[in-house]
Amino acid sequence: MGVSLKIALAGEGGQGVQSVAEIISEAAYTAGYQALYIPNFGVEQRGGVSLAFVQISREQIGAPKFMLADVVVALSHRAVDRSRQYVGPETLLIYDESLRDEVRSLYGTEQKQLAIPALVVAQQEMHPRVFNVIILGVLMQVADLLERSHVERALERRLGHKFAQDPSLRELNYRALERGYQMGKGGVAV
Amino acid sequence: MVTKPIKGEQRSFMTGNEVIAWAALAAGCEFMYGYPITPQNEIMHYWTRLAPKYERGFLQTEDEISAGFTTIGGVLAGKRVFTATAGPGNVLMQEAMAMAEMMRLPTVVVVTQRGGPSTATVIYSQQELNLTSFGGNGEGLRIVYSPASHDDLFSYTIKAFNSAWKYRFPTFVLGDGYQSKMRAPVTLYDPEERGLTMEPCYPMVGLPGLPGEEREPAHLRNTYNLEEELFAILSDSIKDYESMTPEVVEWEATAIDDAELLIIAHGIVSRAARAAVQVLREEGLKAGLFRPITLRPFPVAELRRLTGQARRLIVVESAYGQLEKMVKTALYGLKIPLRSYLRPGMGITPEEIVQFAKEL
Amino acid sequence: MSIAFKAITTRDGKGIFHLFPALCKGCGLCVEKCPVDTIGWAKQLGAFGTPVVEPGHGRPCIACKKCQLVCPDAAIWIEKQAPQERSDRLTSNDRKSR
Amino acid sequence: MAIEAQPQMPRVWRAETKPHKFCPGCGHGIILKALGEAIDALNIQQRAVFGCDIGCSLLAWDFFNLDTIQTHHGRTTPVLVGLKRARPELLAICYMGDGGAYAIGAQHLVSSVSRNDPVTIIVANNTQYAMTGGQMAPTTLPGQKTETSPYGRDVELTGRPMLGPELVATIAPSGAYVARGTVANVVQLKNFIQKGLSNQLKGRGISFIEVLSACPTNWHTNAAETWHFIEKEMSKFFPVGELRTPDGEQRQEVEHRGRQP
Repeated sequence: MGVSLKIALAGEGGQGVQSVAEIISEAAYTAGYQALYIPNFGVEQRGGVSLAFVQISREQIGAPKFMLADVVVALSHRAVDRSRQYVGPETLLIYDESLRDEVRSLYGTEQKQLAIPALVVAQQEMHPRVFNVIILGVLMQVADLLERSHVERALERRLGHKFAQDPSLRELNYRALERGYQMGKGGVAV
Repeated sequence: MVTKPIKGEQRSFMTGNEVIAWAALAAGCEFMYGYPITPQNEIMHYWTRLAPKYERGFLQTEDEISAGFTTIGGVLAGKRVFTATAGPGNVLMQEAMAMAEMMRLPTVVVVTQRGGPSTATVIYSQQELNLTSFGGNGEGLRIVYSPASHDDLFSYTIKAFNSAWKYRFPTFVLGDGYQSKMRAPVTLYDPEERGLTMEPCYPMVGLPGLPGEEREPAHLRNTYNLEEELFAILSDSIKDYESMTPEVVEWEATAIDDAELLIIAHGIVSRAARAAVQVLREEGLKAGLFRPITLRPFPVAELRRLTGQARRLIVVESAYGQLEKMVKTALYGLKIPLRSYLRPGMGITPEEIVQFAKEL
Repeated sequence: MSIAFKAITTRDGKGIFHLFPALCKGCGLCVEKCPVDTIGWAKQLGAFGTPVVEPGHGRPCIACKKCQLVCPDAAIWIEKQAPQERSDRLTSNDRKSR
Repeated sequence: MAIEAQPQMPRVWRAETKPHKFCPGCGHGIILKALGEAIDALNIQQRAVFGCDIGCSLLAWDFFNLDTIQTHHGRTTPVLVGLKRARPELLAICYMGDGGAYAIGAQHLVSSVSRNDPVTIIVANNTQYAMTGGQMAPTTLPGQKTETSPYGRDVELTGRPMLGPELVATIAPSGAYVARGTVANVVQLKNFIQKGLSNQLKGRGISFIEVLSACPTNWHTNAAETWHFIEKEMSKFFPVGELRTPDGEQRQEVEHRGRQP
C-alpha cells in the first residue's frame, strides 16, 4: 500500500466504530499525514448501522466520502450488508469471524478477506467493551502506515479521561490493542 | 475588548463546527444567537462552552425567526454577533435576513447546508445556494462565501465579520454538513497577529447625546410609503453592491492556463473536482478547475476571462442546477458547450467526476 | 420644540382652551368626553381639512382637562383661568339657550 | 398670548413629525402620549430604544426623539431582546399591535415572557388588523364584524378573544409586571406604563402592558360609538387593571398556584 488509505468502518451503534475512526485519524494527523474522518450521521445514527469514513494521505484529500475503500471493516450482520457499496475488487474486507457465513454468501471467496475472532477474544480474555480496540490494533497492523506510538497517543487522548477514573481500564485497553496487533500479523498485506 | 482566545498559530485536528466556533471567537465576536438544527448544533455547543471563558454571550432563541431577529438586535447594538443555521432553519431565517438586506445591517450567518427540500436529510447538500443568495423578497444583495476546507471555514468566518461591517450587506458563510461534521487538520490563528485588522463595529442605536436635542434620533425603518422612495433606496444599495463587487469577489483557479475542459464547482465539491482534474491530467486530458469562493457577488468577469480557451465546461454540484444557473448567467452569450453533473443532496467523489468527464 | 404651532385660544368658564388646528384631525373624542358638553365643532378646518373643535357649546368649562388627556394628537391645551379672569357665565348660558 | 401657547406634547415627542400619521381618533396617539409622559417622568430619553412592528404601529417609526427601529411583523420583541442582551444598559420598549403580539409573533412573546427578558412590551389591542384593512384578529370580540368575519366572529369556528395579559401573567416568572390599561383612562394608563418601564429599570423582569385602543376607521364608529365600544363592549372581555406586580409577588404567586387544577 502506498501513502494513501481509505477506510470504511461499519458496525452497530455502541460497537465503538466512531471511536476507532477518530483514533486512527487523529493518530495519522499527529504522524504528519493529511487525515480526514467523517461519520455517517443521518437520522439513522439512532438505531441504524454506524458508518465511519477515514482517509489518510500524503496528498491533499478531496471529497470526505469515497466510492470504494481500500479497507472495509464490518463488525455486525447488518454492517456486512450496509458496507457492501464500498467494497471493490481490490478492497480488503476485515470482519469478525462470527460473520463468516454472511461474508461468504455476499462476497464468495474471491474477495481479499481477513476474519478476526475479535468478539470471542474480547469476551473470553478481556471485556466486550474493548472489542473495538482489538479491531483498531488489527487495522493498524494490517495497514502498517502509522507508528504504534502515534496510535497510543491518540488512544490516550480519546480515552484518557476514562483511564484517569479507572486506571485498570488503561491496562485493559493496551492489552486489547496489543492482541489486535498480534492477530493482524497473520493477516493479508494491504 | 474581549479576551483573546488564540495566541500564535495552533495546529489542530477538529470538526468544522468547532472550527467555526473558534473562528468567531478569534474574530472578536461578542454574542451568538441560535436555535438547534442539525448539522449546525455543535457550533452552539462549542460556543456555549468557550464563550464564558472569553466573556462572550449566548442566547438560545425560540426559533430561527427569532435567532435571525435577535442577531439583528445585536448588530444594531453595535456588537460583532452571529448566528448559524441550516435547511428549514435557513428558510425561517430569511425573513430576518431580508430585513437586514433592506436596512443594510451587517448580520453574519453560518449556514451548514443539509439535504432539501423541507426536512429531507440532516446530512449534506449544496441545495441552499439559491436560498442563501436570493432568499427573501428582494434582490439578493448579500455576500456569500463558500469555504472548501477547515482552513477556509476559519478564514472566511473571520472575513465574513469584516466584509459585513465594511460593506453592510448581510454576509453568509455557506458551509455544509460534511464540512461541519468531518474532522480534519486546521491552523487556528489570531487575525491581528497575521496583520488582519478587524473592521470596527459601531452602534446604530443607543448613541451618545440626547436624541432630538444634541443629535438627530436614529429612525431606522424597513418600510417605505412610496415606490419612488423605495426605488431610490434600493438604487443606492445596488450601486454600493456593484461598486463593492470587484473588491469582494474571490475565486480559485487550478491548472487553468491551458485547460480545454473546465470544471466549475464550489465548496467541498471543488475538492473532489480538484482531485479529478489531477487524475484527468495524468490521463492526458487538459482539465482545469474554476472554483467561485464568493457566490454572491459571483465572480462573473473572472469566470468569463478564464473560460477563454476552454472547449467544454462541466458544472459539478450537489444540487440540481443552482450553481449551473449562476454559471450560465455569468457566461451568457458564450458558445461553449456546458454539461453538468448534478447530484442533489449527494456527496460527489473524484472518481465520479473523472468518469463523467471521460464519457463526454 | 423647534417648530411652533399656532393656537386658537378661547376663554370659557374656568378654562383657557388652546386648540392647535394644525394638529386637530377632528376625531371628536374630546367632544364625547367633555363632562359639561362645552366642546363642539368649529368653522375652522384642521389638519385633515375637517372641522376643529371649540368650547362654548354647553355649560362652562370646568378645566378638568379630560379633552386634553384623550386627544390623540396633543391638539388641545387647557390652562386654568384665574378666578378674576373667568369669562362671563351668562355668555356661555346664552350660547346654550340659543 | 396665542402665539406663545404651544401644544403640551411630551418632551420626548418629535414635534417635527406632528401631526402624526395615525388616523383621526386612533388610540395609538393616546397610548404614545401616555408612553411619552412616562418616559419624561422617568427621564430615560437618553437610554430608551423604541421598537415598533409592522401594522399601524410602524407609523410610529419617526414619532419620538428616541432611537427607533421599525421591525417586521411580530418580530419587535426578538429584535429588542437581541439588542438588550448585547447592550443591557439600554431600555428596550417593544410596541406592537394585537396581531403582532398574539398571532404572528406569539411564539416570541411566550418565549420572551418565559425567559423573563428585561424588556417592556406594550400591545395596542384594537380587536382587529387595522393597517391591512380590518380583518379578524385573535382579539376580535364574539359576533364582531370584520372584513374576514363579515357575519360576526363565530366563536365556535374561530375561538374566543385572546387574553394576552392573562396569558402572560400565568406564565411569567417572578419579577414580571403585567397590566391592562385603556385609552379611556389615560392617567391610569400612564401609571401602568411607567411602572412597567420602572420594572425594566430595576432589572426585575419583563413588563407587559396591553392597552384597549381605538380604531374608528375600521370600526366605522363615530366618537360616541368609539368610546362606547371601548368602555362597554371591550371591557366585557378584557378587564382593566394590574395582573402581576413584583411588589405584590407573594400574594400573586399564591393566587396563581391556587388557580392550578
